[in-house]
Amino acid sequence: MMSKIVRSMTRPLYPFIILFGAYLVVHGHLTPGGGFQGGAVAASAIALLVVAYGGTRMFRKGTLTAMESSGLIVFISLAMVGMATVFFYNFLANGGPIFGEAIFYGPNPGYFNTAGVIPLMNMAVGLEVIGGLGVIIIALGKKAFEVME
Amino acid sequence: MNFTEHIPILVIALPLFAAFLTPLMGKISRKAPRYFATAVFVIVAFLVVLLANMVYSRGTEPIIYTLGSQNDTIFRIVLEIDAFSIFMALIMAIVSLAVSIYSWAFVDKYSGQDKFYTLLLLVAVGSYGMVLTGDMFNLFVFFEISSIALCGLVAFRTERGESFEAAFKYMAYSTISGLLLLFAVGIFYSQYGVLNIAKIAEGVGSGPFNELNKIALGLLVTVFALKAGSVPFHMTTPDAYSEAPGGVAALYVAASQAGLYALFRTCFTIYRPVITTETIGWVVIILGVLSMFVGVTMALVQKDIKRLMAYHAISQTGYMLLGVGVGIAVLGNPAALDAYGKMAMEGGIFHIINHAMYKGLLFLTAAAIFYRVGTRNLNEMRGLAHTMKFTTIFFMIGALSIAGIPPMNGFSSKLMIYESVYQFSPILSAIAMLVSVLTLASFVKVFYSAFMGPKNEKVDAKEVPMSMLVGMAILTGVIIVFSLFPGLVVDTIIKPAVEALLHGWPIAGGM
Amino acid sequence: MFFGIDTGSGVWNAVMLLLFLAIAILIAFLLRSMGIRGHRKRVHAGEPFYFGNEVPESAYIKASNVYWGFIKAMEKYYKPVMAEHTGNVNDYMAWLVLTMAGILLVIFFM
Amino acid sequence: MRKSVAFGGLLLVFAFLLIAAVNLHGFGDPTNTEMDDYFIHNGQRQTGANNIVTSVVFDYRGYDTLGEATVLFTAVSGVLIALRKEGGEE
Amino acid sequence: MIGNAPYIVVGFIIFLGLYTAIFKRNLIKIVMGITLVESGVNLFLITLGYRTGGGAPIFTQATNMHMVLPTPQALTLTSIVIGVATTALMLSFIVMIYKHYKSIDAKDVRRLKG
Repeated sequence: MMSKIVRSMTRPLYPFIILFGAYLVVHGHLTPGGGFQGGAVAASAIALLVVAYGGTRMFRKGTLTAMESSGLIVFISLAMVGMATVFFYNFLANGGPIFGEAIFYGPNPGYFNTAGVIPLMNMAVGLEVIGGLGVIIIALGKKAFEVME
Repeated sequence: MNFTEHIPILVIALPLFAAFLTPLMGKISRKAPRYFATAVFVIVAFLVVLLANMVYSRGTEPIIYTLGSQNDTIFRIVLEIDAFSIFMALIMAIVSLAVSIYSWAFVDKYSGQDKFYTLLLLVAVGSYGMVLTGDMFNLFVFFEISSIALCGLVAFRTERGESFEAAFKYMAYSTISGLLLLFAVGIFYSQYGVLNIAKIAEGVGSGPFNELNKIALGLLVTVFALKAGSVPFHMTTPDAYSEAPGGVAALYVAASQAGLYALFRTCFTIYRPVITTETIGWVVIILGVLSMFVGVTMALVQKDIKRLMAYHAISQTGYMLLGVGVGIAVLGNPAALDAYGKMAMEGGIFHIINHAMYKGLLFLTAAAIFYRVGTRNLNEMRGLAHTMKFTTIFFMIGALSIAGIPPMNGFSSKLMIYESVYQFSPILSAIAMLVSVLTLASFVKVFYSAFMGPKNEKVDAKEVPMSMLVGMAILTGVIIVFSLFPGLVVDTIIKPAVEALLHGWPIAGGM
Repeated sequence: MFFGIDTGSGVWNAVMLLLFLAIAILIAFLLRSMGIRGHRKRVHAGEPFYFGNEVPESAYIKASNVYWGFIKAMEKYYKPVMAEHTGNVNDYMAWLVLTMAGILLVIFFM
Repeated sequence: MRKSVAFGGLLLVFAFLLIAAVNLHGFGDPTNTEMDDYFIHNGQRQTGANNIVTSVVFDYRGYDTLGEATVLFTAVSGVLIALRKEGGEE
Repeated sequence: MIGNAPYIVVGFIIFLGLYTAIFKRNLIKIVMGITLVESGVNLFLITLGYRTGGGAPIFTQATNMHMVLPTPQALTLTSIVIGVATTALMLSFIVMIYKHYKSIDAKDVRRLKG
């Protein structure tokens, strides 16, 4: 439990941190970033909450573990759908119904609708990383407070 | 979609998918994860057998499965599966199946069963990934999965501080070793610009044995000997084995043998052309002899039954290192390789599967004793043979086998090692026999103090539940088959494995 | 070979051994059946004889004492080896680094 | 005594690291770059991603990424096992 | 020789990490040492892929077509995540060790020996 200043600043700030993390995740195939980085940024918002409020009022562990498991299941399912050819085949690239626009060698302004399964995998991994790191932070913080007493 | 084409990846992807699903299964009911996980292990064992059938029908040519796309194989991650890989996968399939059935009753009284079975599946995934992969960095990733999952399992019994101590020590050790492995991978990458093992092997073979490759070899030998639990790095092994709950110790044996796999793969597949002197073979042999001797002598003074068996696991690892080490030492000498090197390697590799079976069985019986008596201290138990009849029989079979008493399978592999190593160096063979005698002595001690003597009225030591007996019976059945038909086993799975190791890997695909 | 293995200098066949064992047991039974049928055991035969003292409640030796003599004789070896297993993480790390240095040294200058 | 021996071993390992450092390819001048050049030149066409690192992570070496996500999952399971409610018995 | 200074720095970081793991008795410091080794290895992988004057391998509005190698960056990403996972696990073990032993000194945490 930190001081009032930290708490009142945390409250408006943390949605923006999560938003920035989400931006990194969904633009992972165009700009620096991706599932892991964006997920880690978003999980830092959870860390901020844990530090500021000293408790776990905002996120429940059950939700986060469900996010983690579902992200991973989506990830491996995407890989398994590609098994019509081989495991991890990028079946949406260059002509799929979503993210299927084709691009060719050379610089370009960055088209969002490209890269096939990669954005989907980024999102799945982002979900997993938010859930996983969030659970670790909350569990560790809770136990540490408990042990210190 | 042709199903058989995808079996190699399904062996890894299926338990992985199941591991992600298991926490959700735990929300349905308390017992759902155990039946789910066991069903998955059965299916995976079936797939491994199918895959083995495919591999053995192809001779020394490995199966290559490219991940991601079919076109640019050399730049993608590949699975390369030859007879030696599938041999290790078979061990893991049998042991993981037995352990998962055994654990039904054993973890029943603990909370967190869904996570227990998740980690059990992940240990299996780690080992399968390590033995089936054809990519150096991928080997590192699965090495880490296997170590981390094992550490989580070691810390399963939260009421004891010792389990966290053991988990921390093992974790610190395996993390450092994983990082050294990554450093070696970096050295290979900097020189050859690829991560494919076959391509690295071509690069290593094409040039002289330069300084960088020497350093990488040193690091790799250290890392994989540590994973296998060889002597100067064995310190955390007994801790982790003895604190692992129930059957996990048996799984641990199989998982640590993936380290042996990687060590032999390094020496034979990557460094085969440049090993012309006996030095590297002697490094492995000395690690092996030290493991054998220190392991068995330390086991003799233990009074904790699982710790004693853990030291024996170290000691038996020494036999494998000795056998295959002789094979490595004579690699540059084709005449000696044909005369006794191959036989030594066959003995060492046969010992791997024998060891996984009988040591797994012994750990399961030790956990059964702990389950009923509530202590691992040999001083506090006696007369268990009066009530735990089946466990006694299983223990006797395992103990006779590990001591190398003639009709059992332990004798066949040890005989092969003795006779071939004798032609290389008689002293080593004599040490191996001495260690075998001491092994028998310490198991006589365990048998005497745990099972013989007057009945202990203070504890209610009735027979263990059915699922635990089934788990032990699976391994016992394998041991009996191996004891009666050693020639069949050697001809069908051991000799192809040795041939595959000596043959090396072709490079997959073109540019 | 189907049942056995040939190590080059020796042969091993488990089924054959069990066969011989069965024959040996058969012979033993035959010999036994030729013995005197009316023999009776004497009283107290086969029980332990505690010279002079009273028979204790339990004469069961604890596991720690089983190989006392061997361990005592090997004390010179056991003392340093047991002392090396300190249980301290730092020492274990030191062993790791030392052995790695040794292996690197041997392989580098071979 | 023990400490100085350990420090000697550490120095020896450091010496080998330095030998490796001196023998490695020059900084900023990698020698074998076929694989990476292939990724740079074909990554956009094959996977459609502008960010080549992402296309390596999720397409060319996607299997490693699966393993990596699994490591995180394993660690979370391990943390939850280690820090779960006390007692063991339910 | 001087061109390889980054590799020498990497070696020094690994040396410092191993030193910390061997000579510091606080368990958290040992974890820090291991993390230091990990940082060294990550730095090593990144340095391997550098090309003089190269830009980031991202084509979105790229001006510099001379790019550094992408593979080491992907490997480093994997290695960082693995590092996070292991560190979290080790720290949670330390919390529990403190609970049971009331100490995180390596000299006190040695019930398992012999």
